[in-house]
Amino acid sequence: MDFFERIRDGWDKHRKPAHEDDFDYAWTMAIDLDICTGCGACVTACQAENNLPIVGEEEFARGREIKWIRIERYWEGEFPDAKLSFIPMMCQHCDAAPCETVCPVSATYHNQDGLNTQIYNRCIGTRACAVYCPYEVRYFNYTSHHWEEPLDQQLNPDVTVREKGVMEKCTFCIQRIRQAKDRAKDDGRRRIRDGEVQPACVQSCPAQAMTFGDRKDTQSRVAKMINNPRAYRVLDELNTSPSVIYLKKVDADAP
Amino acid sequence: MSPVPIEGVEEVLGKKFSVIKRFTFVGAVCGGMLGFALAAGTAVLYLHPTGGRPIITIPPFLIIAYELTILFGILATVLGFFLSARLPMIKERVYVPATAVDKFAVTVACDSQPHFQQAAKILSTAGAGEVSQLEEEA
Amino acid sequence: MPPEEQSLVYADVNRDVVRSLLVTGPRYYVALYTALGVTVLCFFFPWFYQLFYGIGAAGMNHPNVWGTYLSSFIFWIGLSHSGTLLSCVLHLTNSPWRKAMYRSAEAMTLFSLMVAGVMVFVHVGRPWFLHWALPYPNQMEMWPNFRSPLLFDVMAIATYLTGSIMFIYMGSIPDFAAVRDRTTGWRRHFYVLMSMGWRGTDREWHRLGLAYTFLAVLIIPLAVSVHSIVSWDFAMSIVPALHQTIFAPYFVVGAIYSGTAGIVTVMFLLRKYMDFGQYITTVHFDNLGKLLLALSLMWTYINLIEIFTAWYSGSSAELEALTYKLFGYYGALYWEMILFCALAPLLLISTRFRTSFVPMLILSIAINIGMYTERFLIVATSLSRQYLPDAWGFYVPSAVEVSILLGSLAMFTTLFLLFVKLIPSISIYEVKETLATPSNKTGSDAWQPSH
Amino acid sequence: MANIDRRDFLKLVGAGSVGAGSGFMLAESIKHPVEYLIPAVIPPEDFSPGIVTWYNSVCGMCSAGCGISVRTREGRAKKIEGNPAHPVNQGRLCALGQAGLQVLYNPDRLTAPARRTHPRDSAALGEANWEQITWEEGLTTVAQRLNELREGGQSDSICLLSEGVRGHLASLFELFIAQLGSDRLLHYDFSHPHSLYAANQRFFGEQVLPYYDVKNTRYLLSFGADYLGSWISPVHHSLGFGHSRQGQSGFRGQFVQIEPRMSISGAAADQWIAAKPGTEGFLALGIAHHIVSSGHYRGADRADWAKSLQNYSTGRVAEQTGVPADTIAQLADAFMGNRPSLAIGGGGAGSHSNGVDTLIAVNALNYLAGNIGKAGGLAFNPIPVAYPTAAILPHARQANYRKMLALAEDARRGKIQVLLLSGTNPVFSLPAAAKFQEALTAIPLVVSLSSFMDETTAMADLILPSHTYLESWGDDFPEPGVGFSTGSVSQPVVSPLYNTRATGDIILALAHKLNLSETMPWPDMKDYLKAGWREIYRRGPGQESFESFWIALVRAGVWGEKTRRESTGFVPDKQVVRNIGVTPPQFSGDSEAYPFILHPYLSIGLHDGRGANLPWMQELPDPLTSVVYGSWVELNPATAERLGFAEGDLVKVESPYGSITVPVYLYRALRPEVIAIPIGQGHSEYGRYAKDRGSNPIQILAPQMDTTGNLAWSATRVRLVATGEKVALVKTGGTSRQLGREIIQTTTSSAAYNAQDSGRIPLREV
Repeated sequence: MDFFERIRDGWDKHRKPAHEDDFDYAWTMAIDLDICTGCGACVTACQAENNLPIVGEEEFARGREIKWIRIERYWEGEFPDAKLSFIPMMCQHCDAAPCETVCPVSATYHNQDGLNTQIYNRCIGTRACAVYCPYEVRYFNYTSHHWEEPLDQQLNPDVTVREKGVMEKCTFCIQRIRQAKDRAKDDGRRRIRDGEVQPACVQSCPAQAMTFGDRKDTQSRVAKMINNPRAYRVLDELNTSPSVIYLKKVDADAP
Repeated sequence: MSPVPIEGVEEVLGKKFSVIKRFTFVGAVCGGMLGFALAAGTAVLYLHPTGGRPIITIPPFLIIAYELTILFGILATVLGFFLSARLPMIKERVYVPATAVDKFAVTVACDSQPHFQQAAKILSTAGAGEVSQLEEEA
Repeated sequence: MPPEEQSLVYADVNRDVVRSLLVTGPRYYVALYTALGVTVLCFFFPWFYQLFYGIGAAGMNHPNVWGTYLSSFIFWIGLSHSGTLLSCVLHLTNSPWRKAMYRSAEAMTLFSLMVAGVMVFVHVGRPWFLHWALPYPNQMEMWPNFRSPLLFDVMAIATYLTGSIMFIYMGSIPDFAAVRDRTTGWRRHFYVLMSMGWRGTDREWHRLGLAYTFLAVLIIPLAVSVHSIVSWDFAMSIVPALHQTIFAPYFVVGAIYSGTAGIVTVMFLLRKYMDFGQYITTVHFDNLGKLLLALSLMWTYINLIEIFTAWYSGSSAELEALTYKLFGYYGALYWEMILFCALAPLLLISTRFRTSFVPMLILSIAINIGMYTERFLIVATSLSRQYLPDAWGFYVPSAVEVSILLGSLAMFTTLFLLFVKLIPSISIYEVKETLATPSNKTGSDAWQPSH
Repeated sequence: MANIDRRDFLKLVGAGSVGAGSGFMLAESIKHPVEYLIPAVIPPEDFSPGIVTWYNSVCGMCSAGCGISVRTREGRAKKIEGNPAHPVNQGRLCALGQAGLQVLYNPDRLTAPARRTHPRDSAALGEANWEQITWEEGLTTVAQRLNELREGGQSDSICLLSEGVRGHLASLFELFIAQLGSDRLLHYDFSHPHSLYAANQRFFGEQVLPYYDVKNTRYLLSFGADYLGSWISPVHHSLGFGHSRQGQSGFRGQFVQIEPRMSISGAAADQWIAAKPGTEGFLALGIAHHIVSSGHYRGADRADWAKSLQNYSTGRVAEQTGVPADTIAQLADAFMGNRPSLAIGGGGAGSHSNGVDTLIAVNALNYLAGNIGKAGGLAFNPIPVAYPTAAILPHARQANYRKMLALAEDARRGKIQVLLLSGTNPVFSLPAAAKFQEALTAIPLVVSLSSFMDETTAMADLILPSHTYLESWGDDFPEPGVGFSTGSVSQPVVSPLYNTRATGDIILALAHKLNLSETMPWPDMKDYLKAGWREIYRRGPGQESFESFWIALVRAGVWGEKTRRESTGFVPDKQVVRNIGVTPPQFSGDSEAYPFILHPYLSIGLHDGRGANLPWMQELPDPLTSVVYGSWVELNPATAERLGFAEGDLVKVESPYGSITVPVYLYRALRPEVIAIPIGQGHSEYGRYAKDRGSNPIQILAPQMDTTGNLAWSATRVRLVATGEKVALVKTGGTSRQLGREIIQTTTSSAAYNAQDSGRIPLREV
């Protein structure tokens, strides 16, 4: 009897959808499009922090560039009323991520911080996740890249260098989160303080358009940003429930 | 023995019963349960929350179960066939190669000479092309 | 019954089939070695280069991360349908014209499945770790993710492969036995092994019949599920133009369609080069032609529906994807596909066309070209036009990809050529069933009782 | 050994973000967490593995003077981030600044002193004919030559041409040249805002840059100044921009950009107005006219203004500029309506034949709106107490185009015997019309102190390669300051990679060889620096011993003064007001033969070309076009259609002074009669990543100067000639239309922003 009870409990437990409440943290990024100037500092910051390869001109021309965060640009109108808006696009760390379910080897899954993680050395390179991702922020290593001497001396020792045939993407600088956690543990704190950890892109943003934090902590800056009336999520209709919140651009021309 | 299956011969010789369908059924059922157990078990033992779905996700696991149902069904059927058809042939049995071409043969097990004569008579009157005696080692 | 078969008696069947196995002209070897050479040259060399360089050797990019390797995979899976599937259906509806052709049809299934499997290795980024997709106890404390459509594939194809092998094997046990008595040397040993001492007793026949029917019953839903699952690799994504409920039937019909066309091609070749003129007759081509016609109509209908739903959805993403497919860079290919797979098959309405061999051959090849195009377009166009216009891309296959596609064709040919020399490519006993039972005067007088 | 890792660093973020003011900021920086910061006086060899060490220093990638913190592990620099304690960038850093690592670790650095083997005018230039020498050899060669000249009374034929340097390196140059008895010390930067200095000189009577308080402004009118991309101090302006837009409670700052080609400032602006190139000044005066005539301005000198502005009625200006009259009026009203407002000018607008007039007009606007000395307006920085004695104001030595021509002329006349080059690359960043390269060949001894084989270094006879800024000691006094003056010290973050020396050390070594030791006694740059800061320490509010001050300073990397300049009610000189006016712009090239106006602009990543050898910058998609690796010419789609050009068509851009061939890119926000080309590519040397890539628009610029003699680099007319060839532009962008998919959503109600909810890090009060 006891056996069946265990089965039933297990069943109930595992039938419950994986939910934000189960996470230790719910890392969230808020990006204010009203002040994003599209300068590209975040792109370089990410490249430096996460050992993104320099693919070279012809690989770039073939569309094999690897930019975990990219600036998308959208025009409205024609001269003289042309308007240009930028939107930084990186892995949205969806809570209902299509990429996770499709990986046959569980190389990508949702970790306890609500992060959409990518396990490089588990990846077999079916590239299905990249197809399933509606934001197209997963980048594939079409070949092994190398760094000209002595550029390799810059490589960040906290982040691996990916080999050919592996999918990679934004991690919200998980290595920094990891360090922050250790630090919190050393200081005998249970949780990371708000603002204590910043991904490279957020850290570098000259206009401070980006904010990073834990939305489970209602006092955090990012939690406030979510309450901002301008907050929205890109392609929300796809119900991927991203963890990246964008704040609408303000159109001053309108009355 | 015949080069082609002969419809209705069972009726005459009257042994219609076969265990194959049971093999198939049992195999399929086992396969189905095993399939679901495999999928669900894996999910529970190696917890990887994905896409905000529950750990045990019914629809995909049913597909796995479905495939394994068929797989085991097939294997069981094949097994059942070999067992019930007494194949593969372990020890030598009487065999008339011509039957693999265009001859039809009837084997009658006789334990003594008189019996053989008797059988031969019956067969030849039935219009057998040829009757011959084959010794079978015990 | 066409006249020439009247003259056939049981013995001829054995003779012909055995000859097809034993008597081998130089033409055969030329064909075999060419196929083999092409396989090595066009398939394995480029593949090794790709293993060394990375998938970058192919033309894929961001966002077009899937390319011809995957479309080849679908194509081969598709071709594999109708081999076994058809033979099952026809077996259950026991239509006599099946009997002469089903063996080679099933062989086609088998080999195209194998080639499809190989394409998976070519497709993934790190094939040396592909075994991680199989559920087996390991020290990584990681098992595959059974929620993934790709894993459905793994299971489905594994099952389908096993099923087909079993089916074709059981079907040919009696023939192995028949051939066993006609051969000598290593062949004899081989067939002794394969026939497992089949004697042809009524018991054996009876059991075989039963089991064979059960298998057929099991394999039909399997085959349907296999290609549905393949379609779900796409349909379960939210990529515009792929995320469609019609995809499963679309793929299944397409698969049977191309598979049947494939059979026509194979039949023609067997007939021509193995002198099976008396066995494979206009009857078969006629029936296959009718089947093709029906399938082509279904296929066309589904295509129309696909366009309609995309248009009716009114969603910008769907519409863009559709427009790009119809009139974009690959627009020409789309219309080529329509011509080959929707319009040309309408010729099959005329019996004269169906019963004339060469036109049927040309048509069947055209259909398969069209079907390959369809698979290619599915992969190449929809990924280029997804939700974020700024991330729209463009994809052209590289030389490596094209060469590997040719190589895979050669690989299939090689396998098939080996098959026709090892396994009776026509079911002896079932053909006999269609003949008049010989009287005991005629026929061979070989009486060698054996122990 | 004391170390800082991220944990302490982030504490520093906290500490750093507390207010400024000398003792205060310093004290803050010295507080507990900061004590982990250690300078590189401990050689990187005895690092402890796995321990991260942060060194604070100064960014050397442009002249903004941001403070940086370099993350090092195992003695290697891993990442550059902004120094949170630094008032200019407050922990933020632009793409180019972060790519500084690739300057340090660039595979194409000059690794040892070298001497040219073949005569310079020989066809083959570049590495092919260089032979390595020892430092001793190199220095002696130079010293001997210098000595001869000095003995021979030809001191004046010694010239030191450097990039714009500030702080103690500048003063060291001064000292050195003075000691040699020469007065030929020139700084050359292509992007140096000469006309702005001139305008301020004329209008405010002082030749400095004021501090533009973007952060607190409610309404910013920018005349051609790409303040978010490349103008003066982009990072600081970006901080201000972000804060004014969404960080202020009570208002959302509005930004208007007036320029013929939309820059990223234009893209960020609420209103982008494409006035005819060169007529920005008219527009400014038109606005001023409306301000005065409509009674917005009630100053005592109202009459004078009215008088001098009478020719600039909105109607007339409208036809001169192509901006509708009511738009001008609207701008004027808004400018006066949302005060503190701010008008800035520069970039393209400042580099026309009438650039100085334009910028004076812009200053006039600030005066009329009463923005001078106000928070949210522009404030003048005090002359820093801490300024190095020998150095004078940073602008003084800056060579404008006229001066460079003079230098070239003297060179041709043989008046220049020795030319010491440091960091600058005039062969690349001067128009071909200046014939600078040819002038160099006339100089008997050209010595380059560069770290890279750039075009100018390729012309040298002797290369004494210098450290990169990440390997050397130095300091900087950002110009403009941030309302108060601030200084920052840069220090080596890694031990030198190659057999190179710091520029300062090279100069001092030469000085010693020339027996100038009594006046320049310091063994190396670091000692000189310490000596200089000892002075500052003495002058400043000293608290502890100098040593502790020094250590704290080097740890913090930044030093500030409380001294602010009280805004005295500034009134422009009557004469100035009377002479206010803008002359019509002149363009070289006849408008028939050369129908288009060339608008070169500083690229975000490559700046004036210095970033072209950094792979990260080459692979950074241009923010506006997403093009990488190479240059392009931007055409208005209408223009392109008229000429039958499509994207990727190679066209020959011909000016009266030369031509370059570049692929076409269709750019929507560009005046039809203007074509734009980014500056930065087109190097013929400068390492594998830059060499033979793209084209350099500076080369075809006309030698058009404004009244004060600086290059009017947006006043060249060009024509386009089809070549028939076509290339594929390398870019990331697919289709840049949203197709109604609401990817970027906009809200129309201007009340939608909510300062309370936007939890942005508050900017430090500066």
